[in-house]
Amino acid sequence: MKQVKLFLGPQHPGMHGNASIHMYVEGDIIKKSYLLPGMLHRGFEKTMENRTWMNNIGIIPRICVPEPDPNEMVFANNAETLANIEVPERAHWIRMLILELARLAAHLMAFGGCGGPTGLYTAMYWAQADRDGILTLFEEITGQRIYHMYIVIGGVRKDLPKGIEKKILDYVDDLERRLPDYEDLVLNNPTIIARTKDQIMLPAEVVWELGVTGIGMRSATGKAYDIRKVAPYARYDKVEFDVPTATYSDALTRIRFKWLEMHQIIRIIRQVLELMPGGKVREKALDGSALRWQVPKGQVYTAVEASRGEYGYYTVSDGGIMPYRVAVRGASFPQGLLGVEKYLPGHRIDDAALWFDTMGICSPEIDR
Amino acid sequence: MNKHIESVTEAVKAKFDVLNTEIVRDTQAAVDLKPGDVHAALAFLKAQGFRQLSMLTCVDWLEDKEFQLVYLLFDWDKGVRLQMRARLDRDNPKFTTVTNIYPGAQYYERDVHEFFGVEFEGNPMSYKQLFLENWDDIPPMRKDFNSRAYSDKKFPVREYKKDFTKAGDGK
Amino acid sequence: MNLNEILTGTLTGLIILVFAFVWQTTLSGVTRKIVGRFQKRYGPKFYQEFRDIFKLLTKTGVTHGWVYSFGVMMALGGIMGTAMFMPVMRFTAFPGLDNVFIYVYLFAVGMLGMAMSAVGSGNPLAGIGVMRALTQMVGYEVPFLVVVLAMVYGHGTASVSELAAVQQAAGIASWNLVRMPIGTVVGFICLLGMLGKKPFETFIAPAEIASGPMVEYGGKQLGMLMLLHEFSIFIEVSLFVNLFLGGAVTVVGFIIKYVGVFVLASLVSQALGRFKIDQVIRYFYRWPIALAVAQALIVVFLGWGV
Amino acid sequence: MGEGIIEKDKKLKEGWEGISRFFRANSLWMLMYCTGCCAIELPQAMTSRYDMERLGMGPMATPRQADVLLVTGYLSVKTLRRVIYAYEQMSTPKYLVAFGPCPINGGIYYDAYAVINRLDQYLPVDVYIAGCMPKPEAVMNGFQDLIDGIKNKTADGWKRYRDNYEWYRKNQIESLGELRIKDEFHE
Repeated sequence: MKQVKLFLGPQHPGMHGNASIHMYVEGDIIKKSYLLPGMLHRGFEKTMENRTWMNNIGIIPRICVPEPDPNEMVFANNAETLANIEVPERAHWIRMLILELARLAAHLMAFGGCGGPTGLYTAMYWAQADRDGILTLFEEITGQRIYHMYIVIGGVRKDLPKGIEKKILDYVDDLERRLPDYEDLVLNNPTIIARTKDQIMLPAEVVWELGVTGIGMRSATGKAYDIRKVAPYARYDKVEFDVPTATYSDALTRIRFKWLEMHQIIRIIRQVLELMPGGKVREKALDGSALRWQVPKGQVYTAVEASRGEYGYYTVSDGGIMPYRVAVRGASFPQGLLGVEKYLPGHRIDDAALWFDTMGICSPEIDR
Repeated sequence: MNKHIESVTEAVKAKFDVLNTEIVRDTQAAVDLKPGDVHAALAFLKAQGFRQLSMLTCVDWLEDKEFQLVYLLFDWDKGVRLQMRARLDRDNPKFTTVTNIYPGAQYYERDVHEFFGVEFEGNPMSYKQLFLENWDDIPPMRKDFNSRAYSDKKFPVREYKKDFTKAGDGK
Repeated sequence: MNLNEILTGTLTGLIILVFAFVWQTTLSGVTRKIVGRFQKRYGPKFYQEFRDIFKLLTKTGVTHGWVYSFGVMMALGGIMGTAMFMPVMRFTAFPGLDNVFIYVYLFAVGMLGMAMSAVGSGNPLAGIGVMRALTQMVGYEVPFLVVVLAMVYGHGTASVSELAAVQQAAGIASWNLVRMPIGTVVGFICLLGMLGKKPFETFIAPAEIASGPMVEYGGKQLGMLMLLHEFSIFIEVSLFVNLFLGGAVTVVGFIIKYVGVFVLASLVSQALGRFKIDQVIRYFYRWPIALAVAQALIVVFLGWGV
Repeated sequence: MGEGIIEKDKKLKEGWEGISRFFRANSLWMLMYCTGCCAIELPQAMTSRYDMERLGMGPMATPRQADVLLVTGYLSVKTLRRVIYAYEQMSTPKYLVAFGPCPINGGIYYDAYAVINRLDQYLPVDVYIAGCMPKPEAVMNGFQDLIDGIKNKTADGWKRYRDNYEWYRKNQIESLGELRIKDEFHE
């Protein structure tokens, strides 16, 4: 049969983000495919070498757009490790709050986003409407809806505003009440089940071969491979939460996991608000001008659990006022590039967008 | 301090000619190896439980005239991370691929080749351009590449009648 | 048929066309608003659809060869011709010619014109979309025709206006909805397939094949395509109203039935995802066809519903 | 008499243009192309809180169908090539809205080797929306500006592109080297 070249993206309604999948198609079956990244390549790693440590805080959230806060967390964490800064207790808890809210926003977006490729736009609209509530909370806490620049070296930029706890609790109560609606709309929907059940598999061997992390890894291996559990950062060892696991990873399982994790996030947020101690929120990293702050020599890697998996920075300092080298590990790099090349072929073109979505691929963090 | 950290570094030390070890933080250690030992060490560590290559990256030490390859390994069961580092000659950056040990390294090697010019023998895909298109200069992440100069040369900048950058200073 | 009849018939047909355009376009706008509310939004103004169509007609169009341009004309002409034959309330443009099979065949002309034009644009996605649309047509036509044939057999006539008139004899009790409930369910599922509503939206599928046949259309041609879309919705929904809901005698009755069917179809569509094309065919050839055959057997052998 | 006809013709044409502008202003179809990070606020502008569809705006699947090209944020060199393709595919009249500071002067990427600094060198921009990233209010405000611009004839980027095509093409080639896309797929 004749092979036809097809593009999925960069301009394509099924493509979330600016990336392109090149497919050689026979009939409806994809025979060969590549991801063409780089449409969002900004040279971030180079740009960061030309900014001071403190200036960098302002630009790094832009590396991953749907969930920018892990960027701030890993960067701050790296600098603190190198410069030996002890973060105040309250700041740890506020960081957890911010990270969990960001994860909730990203999960809502991804969960509703699965409505795009499957045609269930209502889920997308509902989830985006709920995500808007989180953005409003962020605006009140940090002053910005998307890019917060809130987690800074030595703690967080400023304390939580008064009365925000109640607003957050109101929001999560409201969301929790409506989570069953989402289950009915998406997870129990016969058409979605027909599209996703037993399709787009991710076996455990593939997970280890590619280095997939996050929901993909947990849904395939059956173990709680979550960095929050395996190597806790902030104060995740002091809160109780479950990590959903399974040994059979089809598209439906991975969508369901997002829904299950939303429950756990709400649980963590409640505990954080309850257990949060008082005190100061930022340790002064230096005396004098922040622009001349020098960080001691060293090489360190920090990873956090973003909504899509292990998200980390490798930071090298040569003792100067600017980072000598920062390398970004995007959580979806392995499945986005090698995964598309090796494991997308064999699927139908109908499933390509859904494959891309349920694997949790985010193109800006691949491209940097 | 994670108890596994020391046992792992000790095991590597016992088996290979380690130039330097460093405990970065309680769950992370760094090992400096000779380039020749990297493959054997990676295979050894993979058998020890470091089943995931989190990232392969490169650092350009311009003054030492060396490239430093960094393999970041993670053991998901013990929660231990290991940086494995090896230095290459900067003028002749050639290395062998590790895709036979960690298949996931394929695109990281391609990335390093594109941005630093390190060649990985045995990984034919790594010679193709990935992120950049029609690139016409030295690999951009090298320290002697001046990003600002390239940008000014290639892309016209907007000219403002008033210089806002200086107006703020000293007033 | 003398000249006079032809003239009045054509005039009636044109009036039906204008009515169809104004009515269906307004209703599409209203439905967009209702769907907007369903999705927790405010929705556009009810006349938004008019603005879209007229805007497209004022834009410049790019042509991809004469097959492409001619195909659009042919499709629009075919569909408009079909719409003229549709009995609306008591008005029929060409009495005696409104046989069910007229719609099936004339409708195919429009669809073929569109297929020709879309493939003529040369985009592989359009080709895939057309292939899917025709495959899907094979899927829903069979159960639909089985039900319609059973109805024709039962009532002894194939004229749509007469089928509607038969059902008006004894109020709601004589509607085919009551007489042939299984057939009506099959008819509604097939209507979803005809309208391209989810879960049978496979041939448009923006996220998979970037709106399929329409992928290369822009400007005037897209405007004509939207016109065509409105007319074909009008034909399909009116046909359903005439066949299963007893047609309509008054304007109010027609509007209520029509709105009910179309809004229900749109809302059902919003709560469902989209099937893959093989699932569509498998679906149609499992339940609807079995139910349609069951209905036909009931009509033919038990004589119920006649 | 001849002049009278020409006069009448002109009036008719103007009237037709006015009607066209009315429809165009009230039915803007955007191209769903997330070129950069500012696209993340578009879903918010589209959904319940701001609901763009009230203004008659909606997303469209392909460049041919769309009226408005949104350049949402920075443009890498690689994207610019594809944006030019998309823009030239759209049928006239077409409009281009640029989001954020990056298409104006490079924004935080002023020294990045992969990001262009000024979009108006390569494509005509009708409306700029400020903010990094622009809030949905700003986005809606920008679209309102575009609607006003269409109504009072100031949004004429497509005419400028047509008239100064040589100049735009020269700039494009100077920065991009070659306009043709060359990647693994086009070998």
